Amino acid sequence: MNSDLRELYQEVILDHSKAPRNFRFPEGANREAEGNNPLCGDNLTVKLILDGDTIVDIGFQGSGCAISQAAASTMTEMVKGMNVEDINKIFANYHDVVMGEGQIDEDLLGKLAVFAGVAEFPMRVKCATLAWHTMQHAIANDGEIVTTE
Amino acid sequence: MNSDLRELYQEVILDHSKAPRNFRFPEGANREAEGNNPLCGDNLTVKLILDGDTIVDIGFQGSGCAISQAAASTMTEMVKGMNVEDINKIFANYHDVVMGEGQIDEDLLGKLAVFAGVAEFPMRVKCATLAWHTMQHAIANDGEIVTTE
Amino acid sequence: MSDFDIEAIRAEFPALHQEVRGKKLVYLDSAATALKPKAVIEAVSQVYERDCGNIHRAVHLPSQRATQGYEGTRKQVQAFLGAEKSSEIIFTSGTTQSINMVAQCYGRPRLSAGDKVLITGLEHHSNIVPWQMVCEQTGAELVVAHIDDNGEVPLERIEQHLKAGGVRIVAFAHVSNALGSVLPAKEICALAKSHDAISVIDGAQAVPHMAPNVTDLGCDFYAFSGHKLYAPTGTGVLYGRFDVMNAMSPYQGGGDMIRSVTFEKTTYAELPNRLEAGTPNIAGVIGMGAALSYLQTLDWAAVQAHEEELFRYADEALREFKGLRRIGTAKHSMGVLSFFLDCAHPHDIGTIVDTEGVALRTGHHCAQPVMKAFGVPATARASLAFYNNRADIDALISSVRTVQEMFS
Amino acid sequence: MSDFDIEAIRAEFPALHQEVRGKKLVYLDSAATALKPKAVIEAVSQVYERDCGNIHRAVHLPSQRATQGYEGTRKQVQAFLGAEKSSEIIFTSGTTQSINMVAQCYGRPRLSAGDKVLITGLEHHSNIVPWQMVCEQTGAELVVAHIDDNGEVPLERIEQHLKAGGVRIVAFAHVSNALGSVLPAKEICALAKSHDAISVIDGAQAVPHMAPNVTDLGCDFYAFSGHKLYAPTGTGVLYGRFDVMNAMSPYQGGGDMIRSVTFEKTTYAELPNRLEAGTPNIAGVIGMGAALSYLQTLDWAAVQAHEEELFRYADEALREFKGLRRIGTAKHSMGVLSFFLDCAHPHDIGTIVDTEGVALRTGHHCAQPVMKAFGVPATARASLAFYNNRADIDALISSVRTVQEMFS
Ligand SMILES: Cc1ncc(COP(=O)(O)O)c(C=O)c1O
Ligand SMILES: Cc1ncc(COP(=O)(O)O)c(C=O)c1O
Repeated sequence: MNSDLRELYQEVILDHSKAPRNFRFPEGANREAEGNNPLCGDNLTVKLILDGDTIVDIGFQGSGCAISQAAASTMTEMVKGMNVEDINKIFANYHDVVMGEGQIDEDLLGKLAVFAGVAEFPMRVKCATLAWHTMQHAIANDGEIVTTE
Repeated sequence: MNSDLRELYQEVILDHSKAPRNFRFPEGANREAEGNNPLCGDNLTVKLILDGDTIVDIGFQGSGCAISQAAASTMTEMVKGMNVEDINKIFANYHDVVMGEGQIDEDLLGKLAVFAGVAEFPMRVKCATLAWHTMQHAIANDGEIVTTE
Repeated sequence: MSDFDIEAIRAEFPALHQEVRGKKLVYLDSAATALKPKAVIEAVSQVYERDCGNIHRAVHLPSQRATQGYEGTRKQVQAFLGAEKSSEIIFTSGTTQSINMVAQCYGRPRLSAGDKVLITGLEHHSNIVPWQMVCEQTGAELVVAHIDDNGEVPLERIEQHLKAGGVRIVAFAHVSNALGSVLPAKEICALAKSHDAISVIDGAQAVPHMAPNVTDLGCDFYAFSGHKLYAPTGTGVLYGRFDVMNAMSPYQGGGDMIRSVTFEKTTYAELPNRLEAGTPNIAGVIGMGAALSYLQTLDWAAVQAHEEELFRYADEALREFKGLRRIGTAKHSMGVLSFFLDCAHPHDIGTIVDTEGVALRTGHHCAQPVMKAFGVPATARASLAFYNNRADIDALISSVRTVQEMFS
Repeated sequence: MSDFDIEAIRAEFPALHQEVRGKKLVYLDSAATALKPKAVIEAVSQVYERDCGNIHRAVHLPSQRATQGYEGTRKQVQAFLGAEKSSEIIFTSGTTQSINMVAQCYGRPRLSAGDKVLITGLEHHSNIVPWQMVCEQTGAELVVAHIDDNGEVPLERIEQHLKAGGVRIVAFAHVSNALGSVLPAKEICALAKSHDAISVIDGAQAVPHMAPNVTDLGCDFYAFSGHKLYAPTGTGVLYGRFDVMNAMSPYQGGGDMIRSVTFEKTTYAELPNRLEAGTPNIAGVIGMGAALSYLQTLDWAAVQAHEEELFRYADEALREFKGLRRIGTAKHSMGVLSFFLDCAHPHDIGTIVDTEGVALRTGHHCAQPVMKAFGVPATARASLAFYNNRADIDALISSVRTVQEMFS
């Protein structure tokens, strides 16, 4: 099998895609947003509890490819308990990495480093970022449906 | 100068184009039609006196390229006094010749044989046939404006 | 298949002979856009290298050559479709524009509240949205003859709608791009006619596999895209029965579609010019002529036998594949094989097989209602052309196996 | 002209190196359609030989390459026009479609009786007829700022119409295709803006000679054709200022222009996709990108100096020609030299010079009102591009002399 492909579909990603974490809506969520990737039919809803600047709880539901499911799953694990400023820093680096436009900052990304393989597959960048964009809209509470088209 | 070109712009044609014959409308005309060639802006009106099957008099006015003017001029000279059936025979051969699809029948065409050179210039066929088509519509009295587009 | 030398045919298609990610390209996406034979590529180059001229308007030789090539293609398309007159052939930029033209120029001035436009449940967005737009503009209603579980459109469902009354236009795909189903076009046209509706056939997926005869089909309009017929992008055709199309208002205003223009009054040219405003895709259309000439050199009986055999081979291989669901199982199908894996999302399938050189299409195939009908977000779709062979299918199956291994 | 090696440039245009009727081609019809440099021809071939794929929808590599090429051209056009966002660039099939799109999608829903559309007296039919059509559809009135004897449109005539009130749209050519007049585009746009009208520029004859900056011009829409910009046929551009264009309804329905489709409700995609329904002219657009890349390799100051010098040379030669009347003598002119012989009809001129290898355009140039204004049925027109040289002009003059000898 192609080595780029092995990079893309790492164990962690396959595992998260098959058994996504936080695949549920937190009770008492006060923010939510919906995201679509019309190209491949990914769609998901993110709901979260924002307390001041901190995401106290977060979950998602929806369907999509392995990359988009794993991205949503790992994202929810990562950001739970974090404040928005730190989250934005992580996403900034994550975004650069999957776009192939920046180096991994291991301290920031931690487990998310497994998404580095996406950079070799430009058509899959949207899958890896859909959940993140959707979460940002939930935080901003702007009521927009995110679409990556 | 190119020999095809000399064939096209023969003395007879240049002469008729510079001094078109029957460039007037016959008094008491009972048939008329208008013809246009939008491609090059030729336009002319043919009026004639049809008595039974015979064209007793015919004339034209209008403006256009040398080929279209000469064609109209030689046509009016040729058909004056002829009956429609004979005219149709002449036009059939003339048409074939300028389209490059048939041999000249000298007996039919007479002086019109000078238009044989048109066959080498497909874009000019319409110029050579506009007056003839217009005359046919005048005879048919169908009130249509002829256009060669 | 004695008359059919697949290797000789493949040699004519340069794109087949490239490596993709280190593997030989296996092109199974011809329904999206077909590969082009050398003859087409060369015809396009020749226009740009030699027959540099706009058409219809100049007396110089390069322009005359371009005009002859362009109008020559019109005659070839007329022959290909079995149309009565060459003026029934309009060049467009593709199926999408062809259908929009009918909706706007035929439909918009004629439809009003109480009228209906009938389409089927398997249409491409290009044969849905233009009708939705004109219905919104006119107050007419869009009604749908839905598909059954095999992806067929039973004739009774069409008839039912027609019997209910008010249907003025019946628009349907000859062959479905998402399912491969072949619709009984001749029967549908006859039904439409007997209920005083005009028929519009979206032939985008039919023409790559057959030469439809519009006179025999009895349709009023037939639309297709050049780029799916082995011809250049940016080309398409609208056939319209003369009487019907001649009554249509112009689609766009501009050069070449007029008889005379003054600021006070403009009169329009005859068909086909009236519906072809502006400088068309001259090199593209001449390339389409080259594609039709190329197709004429083939033995079509042999080509069709080869395609059918290959389709059956692929269909059986996919059906035997455990954990794979074939979608679109109409009795009469061609060209397209859609499927779904239990273990993997179509988008992942697409990426993984691409790394093995296999070009598949994954997604909704611009047919979201079909996806909805089958309850899937997307499918993977292999589509065939006569230049495919068994090795292509074997590569497909092997690459799908890789996907499955990865996800289980 | 030290930086400008005309022979090196001519070597890049294969069509220049052919014989026509036994003579070397002298191409003076670039305003009808421009010749293509090798880089464009090769870019088109490469799409068909390698990057065989439809765009936007597939994950396989050929499709990705095609998508990157297509979207890359959008960014190049954005830079070429100085537009703020790449989503302000819509690919069309040509200027004609671009203008029709504005008339139908911006004009039609907004115009009504009492409103006016202002054009000028030197417009190409493509910038007349679409406005006549939308005026007929909406009850709006078409008004015209007429040309003077030199073929200029005095600003006061535009201002007069605007002051009279009711003008919602001002549409005008940047450069006239029949006369060569350059209009004061920036001033007209400012006038339009100050009277709350939107401005639409037909840039078909401007872009081959300059890179217009839409931000500097202050226009709302700018339209041009690829085939006149050394790019493939069947391509064009509509630039629209984001806020204005974003409020427009879609032009055509189909694939790629939707966000989601159900039979009950369809929602549309964002710009630019919303206005690009169906499979576009992928290879053509990628070829346009190659044309823009090629143009970038040239020293534009030198190119423009060369063009101006050549224009002056040709203009003087024609003016000195006895029995010849130059038509279109605006102070600021470029690219196009129209004329009329006392002794010969333009159609005869065209045929005769063609036999000497000189490709001229003769006719009304899709600008019948201009012909009427000058009281001629047609003109002969020589049009220039940067690959022309003095020898071309000398050949023109000598062939016109042949015409004159023949007819006197
Ligand atoms: C000034 C002008 N506008 C519009 C057009 C129409 O362009 P196209 O035929 O490429 O749509 C032309 C070219 O013919 C032109 O010269
Ligand atoms: C059945 C069908 N109809 C219409 C279309 C639209 O064709 P195009 O995008 O070439 O306009 C397609 C192809 O995408 C198709 O498969």
